[in-house]
Amino acid sequence: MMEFFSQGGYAGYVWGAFGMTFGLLLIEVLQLRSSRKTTLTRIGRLLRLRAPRQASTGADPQRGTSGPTS
Amino acid sequence: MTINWFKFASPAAFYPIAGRLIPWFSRVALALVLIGLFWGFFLTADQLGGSNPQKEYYRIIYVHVPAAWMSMWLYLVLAGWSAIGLVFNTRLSFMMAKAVAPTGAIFTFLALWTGALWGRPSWGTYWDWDPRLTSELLLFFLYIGYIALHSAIDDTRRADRAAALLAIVGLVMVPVIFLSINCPDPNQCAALHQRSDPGSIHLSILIPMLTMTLGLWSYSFAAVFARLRTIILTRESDNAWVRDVIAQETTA
Amino acid sequence: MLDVSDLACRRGERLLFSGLSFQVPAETLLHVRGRNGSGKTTLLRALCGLLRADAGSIRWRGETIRDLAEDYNRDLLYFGHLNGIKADLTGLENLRIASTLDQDPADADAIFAALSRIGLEGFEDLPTRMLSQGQKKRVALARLILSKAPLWILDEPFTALDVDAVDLLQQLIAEQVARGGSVILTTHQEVPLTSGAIQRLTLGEASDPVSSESTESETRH
Amino acid sequence: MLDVSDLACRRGERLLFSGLSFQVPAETLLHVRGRNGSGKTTLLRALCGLLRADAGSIRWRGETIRDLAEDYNRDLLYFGHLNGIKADLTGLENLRIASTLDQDPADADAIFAALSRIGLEGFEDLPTRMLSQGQKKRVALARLILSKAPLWILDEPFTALDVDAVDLLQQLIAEQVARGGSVILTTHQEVPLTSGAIQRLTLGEASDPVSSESTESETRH
Amino acid sequence: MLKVFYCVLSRDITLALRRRTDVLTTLFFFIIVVSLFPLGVGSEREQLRMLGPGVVWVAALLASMLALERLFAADYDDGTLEQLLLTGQPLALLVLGKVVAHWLLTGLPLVLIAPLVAMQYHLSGTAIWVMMAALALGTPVLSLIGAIGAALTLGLRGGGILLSLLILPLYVPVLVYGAGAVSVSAIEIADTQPYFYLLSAFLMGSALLAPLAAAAALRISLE
Amino acid sequence: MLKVFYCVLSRDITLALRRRTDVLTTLFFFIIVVSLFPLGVGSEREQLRMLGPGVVWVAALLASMLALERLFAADYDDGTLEQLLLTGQPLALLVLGKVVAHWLLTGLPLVLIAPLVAMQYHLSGTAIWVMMAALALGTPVLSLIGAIGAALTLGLRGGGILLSLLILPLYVPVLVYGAGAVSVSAIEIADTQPYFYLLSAFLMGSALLAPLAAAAALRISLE
Ligand code: HEM
Ligand SMILES: Nc1ncnc2c1ncn2[C@@H]1O[C@H](COP(=O)(O)OP(=O)(O)OP(=O)(O)O)[C@@H](O)[C@H]1O
Ligand SMILES: Nc1ncnc2c1ncn2[C@@H]1O[C@H](COP(=O)(O)OP(=O)(O)OP(=O)(O)O)[C@@H](O)[C@H]1O
Ligand SMILES: [Mg+2]
Ligand SMILES: [Mg+2]
Repeated sequence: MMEFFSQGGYAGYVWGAFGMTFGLLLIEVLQLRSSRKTTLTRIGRLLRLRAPRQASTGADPQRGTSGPTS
Repeated sequence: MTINWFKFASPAAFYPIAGRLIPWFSRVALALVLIGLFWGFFLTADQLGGSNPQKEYYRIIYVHVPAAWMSMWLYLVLAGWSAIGLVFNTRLSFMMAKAVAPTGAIFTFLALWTGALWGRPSWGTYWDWDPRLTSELLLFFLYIGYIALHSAIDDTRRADRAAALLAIVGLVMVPVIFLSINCPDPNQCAALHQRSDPGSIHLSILIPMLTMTLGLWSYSFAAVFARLRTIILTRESDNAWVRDVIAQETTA
Repeated sequence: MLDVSDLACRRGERLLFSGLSFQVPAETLLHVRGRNGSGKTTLLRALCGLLRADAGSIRWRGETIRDLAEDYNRDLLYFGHLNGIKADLTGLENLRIASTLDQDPADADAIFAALSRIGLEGFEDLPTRMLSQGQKKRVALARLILSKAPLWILDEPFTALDVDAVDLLQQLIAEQVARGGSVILTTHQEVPLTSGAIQRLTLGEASDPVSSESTESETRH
Repeated sequence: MLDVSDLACRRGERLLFSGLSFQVPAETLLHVRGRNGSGKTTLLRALCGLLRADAGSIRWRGETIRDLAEDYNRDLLYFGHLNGIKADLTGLENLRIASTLDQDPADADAIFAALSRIGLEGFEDLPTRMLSQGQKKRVALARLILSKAPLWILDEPFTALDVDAVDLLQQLIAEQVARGGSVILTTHQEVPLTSGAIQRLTLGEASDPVSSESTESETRH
Repeated sequence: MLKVFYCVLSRDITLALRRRTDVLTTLFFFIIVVSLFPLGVGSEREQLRMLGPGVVWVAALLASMLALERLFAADYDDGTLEQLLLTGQPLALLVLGKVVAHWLLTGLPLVLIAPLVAMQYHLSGTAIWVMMAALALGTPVLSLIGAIGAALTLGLRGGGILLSLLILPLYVPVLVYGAGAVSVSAIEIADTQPYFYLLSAFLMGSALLAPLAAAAALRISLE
Repeated sequence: MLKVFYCVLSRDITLALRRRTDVLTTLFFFIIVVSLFPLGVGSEREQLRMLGPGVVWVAALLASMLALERLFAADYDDGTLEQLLLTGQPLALLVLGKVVAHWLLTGLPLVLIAPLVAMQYHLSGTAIWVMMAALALGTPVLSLIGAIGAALTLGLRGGGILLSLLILPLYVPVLVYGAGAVSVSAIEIADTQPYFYLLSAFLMGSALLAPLAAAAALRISLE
């Protein structure tokens, strides 16, 4: 087991490479998840905001809709 | 039978298709990466390092080479969608291009990072100004340029078109850059990075490496589609179908 | 004659107008009205081809302006929020360059005459950076005197002008209409016109982006 | 109360005016008039202390504005040809920062109220770069609603505004005068005022740079 | 006092973060300039090691200078600078706020990224630490001195390049001692002390004087 | 056709000469950057000779890039660019006119001053000639490619530094061959031929394609 983790003395390099790779990919996945969630709630709120206002006043300020810049 | 491809070129049509594809690509990606890793770490100990075995750092090949390949491939995809967008003025192509860029940049960074970590034990330095390394670095700058330009422009349409033009100019320049760094006279420049042909790699290393490549490829599809879906939603937010989608997906 | 059909423009994520159709025949002034933010500038830039409309077509003498490209530009004189003059050049130089690029080089006399008509006698040789806001605007407007373009598109040309200059500009517009040209302009003032037809186009309320525009297009003698 | 005596300004090599003396007491509107290029902007910038006059003195409540320095600035609200708002910030943020720096931080409610009064309801959260020309100007003018400065100096505040906004601004000016403030403004339009005194100051003809200014200063109820 | 300083600081930081890439751009400019040199001069290791400190410092100078160009220019163009002058606050304080924001956004990232680019030049571990410390002391001086130049060239056409003409010579002392510290550290670490003393002295001197000078320059430029 | 080209060319040159300092500033920037290096890296002769070509080229890259930022920006800010788009002339031609004017004002002076700065680096006579020739072929390419970037970043905040991020990577081939030619000339002058062929090819390629790309970019940026 120890032998496996030490990678013949090159643990830093090997795990550094694999760690960064899967770490970054994991971060990307999480970031995609969260941005999807925030987008959904933001647009949802926007639509809800729009619907009743339209009915009552006819005015529809589409505000705060600048999208997330990647 | 003729398929109306333009039907799929509409964001509204592609949104659900992408949604259905993502789980499949994710599963395939996960499976292939796990197989590749298992194979690479537990079944190939004898062949490591080619001529001088037992150099465990050679395992970096399983992430380094796939990342390097993906970085180049994704740039082609990025420039391709950009060109299509500029010529046919289709919205989906621009969104596609925008969705590809971050993933491409990540793989480029990974190729640099893993290469550096490989270079230290193998060449004795993290970095050198070897042609291939340099061109990978420049490719990274091109990705960053695309992303920076896109986000520096508020107006979506201008951002799409300007960044697309940049991607295409970059594509024209890439071969020039690559050749120039390779020197007109190869004797002048010592290339550390071998002109490797995959044939020279031992088969038992090649197979897990290719497995990993396919896995990451599949991952890219999933990631790009996922990003594409948020982009579509943001940009089409005043269309009726988005309202239905939101209603569906927030309750679900 | 400009023929617009079914035009729609969006800025950001806001649909400013859609289904907008109108015609601007010769000898006509089209006065585009609307509250601040209702899309007047956007419409005018689309009509110039500076901005790509999201839907609809704009035709000039039967052909779309995309197809005409440079040929359309030659028939057009646009005047936007910015003056389009170089602050480091004198009024004289500015006008000479503008007319050369319009492929209708004006000689020095004509330019002098134009500048003096617009009330800048004595300022011809000053770099325009030395002029006041209204004087800069006048330099830019002197192009109208020199221009032979059949279509003028003017975005709030009256701002920063004093009463004399406003009168003169109204006169220029009337002349252009009288000699068979078309003028499209926005302004928050009224434009009295002595000859030709005035059309009015009112763009919808800015605070209600969803409502499509109300094309109250009336023709008056 | 602003007391100007014997003021002279030159721009470039041109003497714009000299020997200009006038006073702006409380509850007064001073309307500076003049042709394009007659020196209105120059005068206003000199009154703000942004530009050093060539001769004469400007006193605020008895002391020269050079001596008062920052104290004078606190009593002053200047509004120039440029809007003075950041295009990357929203209307809300712009006003919050402006009021904090004026050492009179306004709370969010007050700002919302000001913006909605000026006709920008629903646009509070947009970066101002996304607004039309007139809307940008409105954001800047919302500062007038929040301001408690006794002296307003406004350089052509009416340009680019639609009729509603012009009405509102006139009302704001009238309120400021009514509550004991002073307003100095330039505009090529007439400003009807319901209360307080209007003074008019007409600067000399620009085309005749040598003639000194003709200070036709009339006071009307 | 502090409130005003903080208001300007947070305003500028908000503005910059609204355009997140702006911050990154300075950083990447720095990285790119550093990376261009080996392409021009060849990639011999020993040579690169000698070049390293100089190149990194020159690149930091240029990056800081380029970013400076926008320090007041944006505010000038839209008239907010005029308004800042009329706020009734000590102008030097407002300037200091803007400069600090500027350094946080452009100088600090350079300090943090320095180890990475130093690796491209095969610098040793000690040299890298010394370089970071020297940059941390030196880059604020660059921002402070640069603010004077930025204020003077405000609104002039070709301001960017005129600016560089004015302030690059003033940057020379920082460059000489900053790069000197790193070069010397290769020989003996103890020798770097006088360099650091001098850099600190520069920092204190410019923190006191530069805001005043820049404020005066602003008043002149806005006349 | 030619008349229009000439009109734009002379307009831009008049404008620049009205602000004579602008032209000089690019030049001085170049000289200053080149002179900063010996301060940063020390003044050992042999080392400087090796560095020379690379440093001169990097400085030329930076100088050309900095000046580029204003290529369209000034016209954009005052609305004359909008008017140029509406003149009824092929836009690519107008762009070419502007680029040529830009090169005459910023590139050419660099070529002419090169011998002077080369001397600071103890370059030999042949090397200096080769450097001038290489600069004469290479700097127009920089202006042409740069025009695309300038058009793309028009009116964006932090444009200058974003521009550099976009185009510095694209400048690499010119840098490599330009500096390469000079370095190689130290060994054998005959070897420089392939370098010059390639530089000429770049020049022709970019003269054909860059104005078109820049014109397209301008249209996009003005939407
Ligand atoms: C265009 C991008 C790149 C591609 C396509 C690529 C591809 C490859 C391939 C196929 C190998 C395996 C060679 C073999 O053993 O036969 C390899 C090895 C290697 N690569 Fe890369 N690579 C790229 C970029 C980089 C970068 C940017 C670095 C360093 C920062 C790097 C560092 C290395 C190292 C150190 C090795 C091991 C070489 C040895 O010891 O034989 N590579 N690369
Ligand atoms: N920067 C400058 N340098 C030299 N002269 C200038 C400068 N700015 C303005 N002038 C001159 O000063 C005079 C007055 O300009 P000013 O801007 O004060 O006029 P104004 O009354 O505000 O005109 P407008 O109604 O057009 O705004 C003008 O004749 C102009 O030529
Ligand atoms: N760059 C932009 N990005 C996003 N939205 C914009 C942009 N420019 C303008 N808009 C929006 O488009 C709408 C119309 O703007 P436009 O400039 O056409 O108005 P306008 O009718 O000319 O108003 P004004 O009378 O104030 O000049 C405004 O509501 C504004 O919010
Ligand atoms: Mg408008
Ligand atoms: Mg004025």
